[in-house]
Amino acid sequence: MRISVQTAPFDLGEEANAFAAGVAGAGAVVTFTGVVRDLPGGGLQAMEIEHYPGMTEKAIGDIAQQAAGRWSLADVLVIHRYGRLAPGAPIMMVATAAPHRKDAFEAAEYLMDYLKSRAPFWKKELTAEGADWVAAKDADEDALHRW
Amino acid sequence: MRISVQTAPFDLGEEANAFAAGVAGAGAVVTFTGVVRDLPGGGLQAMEIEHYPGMTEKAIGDIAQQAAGRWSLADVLVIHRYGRLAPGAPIMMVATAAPHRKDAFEAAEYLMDYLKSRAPFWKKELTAEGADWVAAKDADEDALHRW
Amino acid sequence: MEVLYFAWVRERIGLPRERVETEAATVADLVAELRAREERYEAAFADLSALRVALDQELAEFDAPLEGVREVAFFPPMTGG
Amino acid sequence: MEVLYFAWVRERIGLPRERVETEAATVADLVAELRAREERYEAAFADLSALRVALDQELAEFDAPLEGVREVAFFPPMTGG
Repeated sequence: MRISVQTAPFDLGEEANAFAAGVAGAGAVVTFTGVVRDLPGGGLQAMEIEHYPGMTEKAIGDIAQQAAGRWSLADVLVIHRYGRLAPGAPIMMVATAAPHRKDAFEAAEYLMDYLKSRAPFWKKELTAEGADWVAAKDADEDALHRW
Repeated sequence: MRISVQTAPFDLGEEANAFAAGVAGAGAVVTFTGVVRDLPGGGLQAMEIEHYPGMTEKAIGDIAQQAAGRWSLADVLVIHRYGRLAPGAPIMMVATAAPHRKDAFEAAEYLMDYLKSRAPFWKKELTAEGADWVAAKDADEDALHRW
Repeated sequence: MEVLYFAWVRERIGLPRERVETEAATVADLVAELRAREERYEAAFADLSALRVALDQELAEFDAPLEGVREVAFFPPMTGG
Repeated sequence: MEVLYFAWVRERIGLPRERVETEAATVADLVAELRAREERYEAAFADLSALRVALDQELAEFDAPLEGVREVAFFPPMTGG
């Protein structure tokens, strides 16, 4: 299991290959990558992500442990960036490996659902008009109920 | 949308990066990669995959079109190999990109469920004792009922 | 009509495809004709529940009509992914 | 006790962390003390339903006791992923 909270960009392809190479016998590898999206009307200059050093690593570690206890997983990877990100930049990725596809998919979705609402990150959108904190979505909180 | 039915190996990382680069505004990218697993007790020498040229491309194209009609997707990629594959070799991958993670995840799972049971591939496992066709699993047929 | 066989159906019958002259109205009729030919066809078609059929590269049922069909394929349940 | 603020809570209060000497028994008691201090605290804590709290880096409820706690953090609902 590897968890990295970092400002540096990461390369999806390199991370995915390194992860898959470490779990050659697993059968199923799922990756999710989140990218900074522009605003519906355009005009996003940057996204600024703040986090709670110390708690962030702990919270992600707990979430990953929960996933590992719940599904039969060969490995888990979580990378999450913070700081100032340009539109189109990768924000974060998770990867899961399992003998069967169902476990790999469900664990990846579980990790994402919990990272959204239980890992201490806050996003701010910067435009020419100013800066706005991204509000948490009810749908993201509701997504936790299925687990 | 790109669909490739091929004997050649593919590089997960390169494919994932190329796919993600083409959908920079999408927000969420999911990949699934299937790898040849060894048998529970070991001893798999190779997996041989047979397919139905012509129908395969058609069937995968239909499945991808169904997914595109059902979820809001920026792009879809399906690569599936046939021929003789060594244990640990990548068999296939799908990638989906969408504005929201739920669409990307669900579409990728839908593609996988349908590829398993509705794309004309047949797998044979070769061991020192001989060759066995892999039987279709009831669980894979049942997985279609949720869609 | 071109008739194709895949996986263990191909192995039991011993060839991947053949041209069949037939007046069979449905897939089931064609299967009955083939089974009557030789033991290896009988072995391949013994249990229809273990077989799938495609007509012109589209999955079909065994009671589907063959009129206008150019290519029939028989194979076991698919195991892609 | 170290008290940390994140996101718009930090912006409204105007600092990321401070040392607070308090006898407050619960998080809610601490919030009441802070609100009574200055307008900027009142503004930050006006709507508790819009806030979350962590005690020693674990999410907690506003009625949780503060005994033995070294670090309290206030922030809006998280938006990771």
